[in-house]
Amino acid sequence: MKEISRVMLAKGGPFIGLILVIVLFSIPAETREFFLTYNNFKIIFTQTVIVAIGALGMTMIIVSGGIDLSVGSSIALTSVAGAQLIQRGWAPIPVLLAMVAVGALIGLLNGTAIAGLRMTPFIITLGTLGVARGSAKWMADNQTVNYDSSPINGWMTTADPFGHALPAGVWVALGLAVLTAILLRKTVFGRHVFALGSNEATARLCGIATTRLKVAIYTLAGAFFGLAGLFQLSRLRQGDPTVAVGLELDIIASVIIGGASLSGGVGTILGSMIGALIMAVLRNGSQQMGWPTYFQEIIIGLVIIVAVFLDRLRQGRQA
Amino acid sequence: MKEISRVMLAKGGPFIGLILVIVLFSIPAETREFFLTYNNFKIIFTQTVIVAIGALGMTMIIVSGGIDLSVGSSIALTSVAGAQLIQRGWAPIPVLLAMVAVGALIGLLNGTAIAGLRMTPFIITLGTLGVARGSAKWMADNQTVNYDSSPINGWMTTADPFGHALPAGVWVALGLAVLTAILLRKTVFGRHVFALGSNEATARLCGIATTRLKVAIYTLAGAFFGLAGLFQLSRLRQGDPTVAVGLELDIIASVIIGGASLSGGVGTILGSMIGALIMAVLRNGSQQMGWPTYFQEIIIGLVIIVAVFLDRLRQGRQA
Amino acid sequence: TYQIAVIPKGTTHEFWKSIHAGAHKARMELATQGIMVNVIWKGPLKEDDREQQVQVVENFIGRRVDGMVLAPLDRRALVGPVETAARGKIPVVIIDSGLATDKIASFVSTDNREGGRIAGRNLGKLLGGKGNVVMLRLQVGSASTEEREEGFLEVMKKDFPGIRLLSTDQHGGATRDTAKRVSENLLSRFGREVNGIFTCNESTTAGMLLALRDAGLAGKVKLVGFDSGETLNAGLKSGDIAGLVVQNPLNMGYLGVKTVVAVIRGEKVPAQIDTGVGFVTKENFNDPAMADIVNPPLAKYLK
Amino acid sequence: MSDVRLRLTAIQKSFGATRALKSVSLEIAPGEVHAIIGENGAGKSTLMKILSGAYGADAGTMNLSGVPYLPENPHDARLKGVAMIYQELNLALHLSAQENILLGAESARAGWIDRKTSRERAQAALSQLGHEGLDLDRLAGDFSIAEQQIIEIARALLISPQVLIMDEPTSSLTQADTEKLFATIARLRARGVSIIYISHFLEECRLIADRYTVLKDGETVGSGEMAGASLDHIVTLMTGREVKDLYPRTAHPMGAVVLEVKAVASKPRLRQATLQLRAGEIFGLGGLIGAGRTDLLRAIFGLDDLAAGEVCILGAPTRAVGPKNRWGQGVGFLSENRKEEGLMLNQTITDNLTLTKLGAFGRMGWVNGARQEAVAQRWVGELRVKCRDAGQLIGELSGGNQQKVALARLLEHPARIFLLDEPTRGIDVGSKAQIYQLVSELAAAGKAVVVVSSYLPELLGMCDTIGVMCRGELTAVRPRAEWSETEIMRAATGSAG
Ligand SMILES: Nc1ncnc2c1ncn2[C@@H]1O[C@H](COP(=O)(O)OP(=O)(O)OP(=O)(O)O)[C@@H](O)[C@H]1O
Ligand SMILES: Nc1ncnc2c1ncn2[C@@H]1O[C@H](COP(=O)(O)OP(=O)(O)OP(=O)(O)O)[C@@H](O)[C@H]1O
Ligand SMILES: [Mg+2]
Ligand SMILES: [Mg+2]
Repeated sequence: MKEISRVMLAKGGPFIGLILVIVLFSIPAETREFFLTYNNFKIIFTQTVIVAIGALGMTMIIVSGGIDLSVGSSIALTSVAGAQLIQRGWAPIPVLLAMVAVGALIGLLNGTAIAGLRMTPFIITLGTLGVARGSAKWMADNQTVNYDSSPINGWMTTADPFGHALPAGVWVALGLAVLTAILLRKTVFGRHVFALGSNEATARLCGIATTRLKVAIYTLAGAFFGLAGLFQLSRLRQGDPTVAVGLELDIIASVIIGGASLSGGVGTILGSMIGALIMAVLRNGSQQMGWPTYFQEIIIGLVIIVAVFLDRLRQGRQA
Repeated sequence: MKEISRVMLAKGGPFIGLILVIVLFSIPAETREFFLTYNNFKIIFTQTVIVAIGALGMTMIIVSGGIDLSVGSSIALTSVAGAQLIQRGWAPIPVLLAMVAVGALIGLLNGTAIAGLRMTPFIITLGTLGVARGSAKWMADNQTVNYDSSPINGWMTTADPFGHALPAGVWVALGLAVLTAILLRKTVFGRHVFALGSNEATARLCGIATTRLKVAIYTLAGAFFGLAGLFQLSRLRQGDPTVAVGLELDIIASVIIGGASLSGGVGTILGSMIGALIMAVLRNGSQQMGWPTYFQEIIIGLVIIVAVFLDRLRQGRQA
Repeated sequence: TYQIAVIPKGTTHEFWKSIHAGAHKARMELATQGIMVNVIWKGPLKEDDREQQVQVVENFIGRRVDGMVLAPLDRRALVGPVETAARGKIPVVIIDSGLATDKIASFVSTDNREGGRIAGRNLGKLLGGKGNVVMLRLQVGSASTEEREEGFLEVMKKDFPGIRLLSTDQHGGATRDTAKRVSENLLSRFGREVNGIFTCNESTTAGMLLALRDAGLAGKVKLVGFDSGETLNAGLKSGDIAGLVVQNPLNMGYLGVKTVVAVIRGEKVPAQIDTGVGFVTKENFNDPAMADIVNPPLAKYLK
Repeated sequence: MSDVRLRLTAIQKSFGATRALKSVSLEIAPGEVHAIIGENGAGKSTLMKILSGAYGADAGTMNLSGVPYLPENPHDARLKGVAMIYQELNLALHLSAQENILLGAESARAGWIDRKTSRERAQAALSQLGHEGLDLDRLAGDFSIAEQQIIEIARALLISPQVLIMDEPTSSLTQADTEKLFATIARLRARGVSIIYISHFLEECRLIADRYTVLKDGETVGSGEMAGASLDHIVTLMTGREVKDLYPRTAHPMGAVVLEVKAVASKPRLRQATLQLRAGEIFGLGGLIGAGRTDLLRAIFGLDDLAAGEVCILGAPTRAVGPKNRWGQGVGFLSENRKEEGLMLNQTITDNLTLTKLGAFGRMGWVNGARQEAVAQRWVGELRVKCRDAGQLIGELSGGNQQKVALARLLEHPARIFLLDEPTRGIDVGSKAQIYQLVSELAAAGKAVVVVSSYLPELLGMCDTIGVMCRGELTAVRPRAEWSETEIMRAATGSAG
């Protein structure tokens, strides 16, 4: 019972938020028939994939008490790298692995600088944000990287837009979400991530190798960001060095709306996924309603503040 | 003597950086004759004005241990508001005052939420970022706001482009920089800002009304952002709700390059101004050299990391 | 009622306002024929973000609109969603800027390459066949402006060997602010030697105009731009802009909607429709023939 | 002793200029409970942290069960059978009780946490403590301090240690929990576990310890069988020192009552305190760590909200609370925790020294830097603060010198009532006398002073009246003449009467 009420408190907020948002858009009869359809949700899920996969990595980082501002740039860089490999005739699976590796490499650099030089994650990743973005444009020679065709192009779309099949990307995101949730909940690694974010000194005294752990977290998260880059590539069918500018803020917002705390030690994968979905539903729904784009921006901004305010109330209760 | 060497350590870094960057671009004979001219520096100064004025407010915030991500949006919002007032026939000075007031109002909201609800500045201002940007687009009806003509248009340019006069905006930025430096160095308010950022618990214990102080800091900084919006308006001669996206990162980077620390209590106006200049010179110079834009991004990213690493070494030395 | 989505590249340029007006012109005209059309106007959230435009198109597929009129931000990035729409039997008419797929109902646009050529010929003539020229590009991947740029360069190289091209590889970016900064820095470098400038759309022209004025070069350097708008028209009248290649965006929006409705109703439409370009200068600015283009009656159609 | 589980020989440890341990030797047998006794700062915690692998020793050798023992880190020490309960609580508050108990020693197969085994092990550890009822799934942050302490102890027991170190485990436990803990200790002893037990509650030590060692200023000054030792003897070993000439006194007649504290209580530890302070009086507060002395000062100063009672300043109950108002009402406070709540480490001496009265260095919000600097220079000279000049950053000073600056800030402030929490912590003997002189002069000038100190000679040497706090209550307030060190110690450990 207590377990359940604890889960409700921790995840109920975002979940109720999601339901609320969906109900909101289902009320007007004129949009309901479009909005509340399997097909529309198929589109929403597909649009959530990139933010969701990014949020998997970001959840780990934020739970461990860190932050990563370089996600958008990492996605751009890996998508360019991937496009160039496809140009050279690489097969999909090697391209996938290479892109994940590139993302992990950026994460490794971030993690090493943060843990090794003991510098604040905010500033290191602000630097990486510029370096990775610039490198992406450099590699792409300041242009989009186009290739003839690749099976990767089909991973974010389905043959029949009104059929029932979901694109591969959605399944991958779902599968990874489950795996990451298990990783965080059920393994020693995950337990240590929470301990690190909750109380770094205690983690060290209890024998956790905090430096190595941080490097591992940023590297693993980087791998996720590389994968997000792959799906970005698949969506645009080109490597675009200017893509995903500011996406880090969307991703961070998803994680925060999902109940994680920027001071570390708190956060769930399920919450972050719901956070990402809330934002995608808000975007899709307000378009279906014919609301202007600025409405979405205002609402998402307010949702962030309110979500965190509720979070603070919750924490206040605990203390 | 010791004082001087301390100042050199604290501010020498950025200053040497600026000199280095200028020398770098002055070496190639082909660009030297264009780059190292009074007129080119006039352009650089003019291009620095908006970031510089933003950096004045941001320096106060960062010295006090906070952060503000909503600057770019605030600038867009105030520039739209200003353009609409001009449309209605307001005279320049009332427009100026109104824009500063709008900026201050956004700051007041940020400050109240941060201090009153005790929420982290990062998340509050991330929310405001969306809300202000959306509101700007809303007010502008998702279009640029054009007006016939206004004396404000002349504030960021001079009658004779090859004359020696500098645009009004440069003088205003310069004057405000001096005033803000004095405010931070010589007044009770300024010393309290440092105390707050250095150790909030100590500040409270020593009788500083920290809540009120925070609200004051964000409000004053907001007024600066409103003024930056005015000069943005003057430059574009139109209110553009999509302007200055991501400018907050440039501004934060300037302040950090200038020697401020995100953990608070450290930072100088002179340093931040030099930081802003370094970035403008990097942009201008690399364009003169015909370098691609990605080079600038990479270099600025590296400059941030290196600057902060040196900062950490300096702090490490103290401990 | 047919639900027709019209998706511009952005919403803040005046060029798109004309397209919007044109779409409504078509709606009104069709209504008189008893064909009811609902125009849904929606730009991407971030103006130069391909991913955002992809999402907008997808959401309209989800909404099952009857047809779409799209000005793609990128000739390839939008291929995916447009092909998806085609598979879902939603016709898409492409306007303004090309798309690298044959799954479209029709392509309604200016002949951009020809527009670039016109700009080149006129600038060459204005300079008397000699001098130094700078060309400012918009951004990578935008098909319409790239064709203009190519057309311009083609004419310059072929017909005007006496003209030297100082800089042709800088991108002004999507907003007036970025364009102005790049222009300033270019003028700081080349301001003393440049005689003529070509800019390839509204925002780069506006940015360059502001930079020229600030540098005291307005009127001295021949600026040939593309598109019209309040700021640009004023520049033309004051002599700061030598000439503008103008498209007919009103007509583009109009024909876009008309075409897509025709497709929905099972009529045959041509694969490519040219909406025409012209060249305005101070002299012919007040010609009645130009009036609809340089001063489109926006108010008449937009409420 | 023939059978030795753990032997420490001539252990030394310095932190920068501070010699925390000069030379400490210790021997403990299996199944022995060994009490380590000493004043605050004697080096007990440092010694134990060396034992548990949190610090490395500068010199000396350690032997565990006959083999050299050199733990690389706390994890390594736990693997070798040495577990420690730290003086400061060490919990990840966002994790559950079970997760905290198992932290760093999770039951896992190939990286996967084995829930069932984990639960059983955590449950077993708690059962040993007689707390099998504790909800394993609740977040650590939701427990009371006492329960959190139980969780920490359970974590230490988890690995079935050969040597178990407890650094003041009972400072936050209730009487009942303490008894349960003692039962556990008895059981562990019977199983042959060696227990090192640090506590300021001497009665406790006598109750459970077999042997004791007294540390003083980083050296072993005595050890022996607990059974034969008298408490007075141990207290003398701990504290005994000449005091006479260290405490210069200036005659200071007492005036009217300026501060009245009526049955005040506040969270977390202050249960009830009543006192009266007169102008010209120096009031000393004695007691052990966690006795609530700091809480009392914080409550008076308005830093914490009152749970009960009332504070009257100059005869009137005060409505306006909070530090800002207190400074305005002429009350000044020196925090015991200078790093977290006293100094701005990355600011200059001048800025630190003048923070409370910046407005006085100029008019209308301006700060006259020259006058500020002059005041700082004067104090730097007077208190012989070792520094380059008043513009040096505080963080670059030694701890004692930092403390001098914090104190100088208060002395410079034109206050009527001074609340000093451990004012001489970390200050060298020579300067101490000078500070006593200054405090005495304050009193002579009609100011009222409350001094919290854990250093008994200081209390006895400088105060007119002394109150002793014990577990959150101000129990005994008497004129100085009626106190002796042993008396205070007895009152503080709750063994008076
Ligand atoms: N990390 C540190 N850096 C500098 N000095 C330290 C550090 N830790 C302890 N010290 C100093 O070492 C000395 C011994 O400290 P220790 O904590 O061992 O005392 P203790 O006997 O445990 O006292 P208490 O009864 O208060 O727990 C003290 O003077 C203290 O100031
Ligand atoms: N069980 C505990 N858990 C956490 N912190 C504790 C505990 N016991 C004592 N402390 C810390 O010790 C400090 C002193 O506690 P308190 O103010 O109640 O007693 P005190 O008599 O002033 O002690 P001191 O001798 O240190 O001045 C507090 O700041 C508190 O943080
Ligand atoms: Mg200790
Ligand atoms: Mg205390």
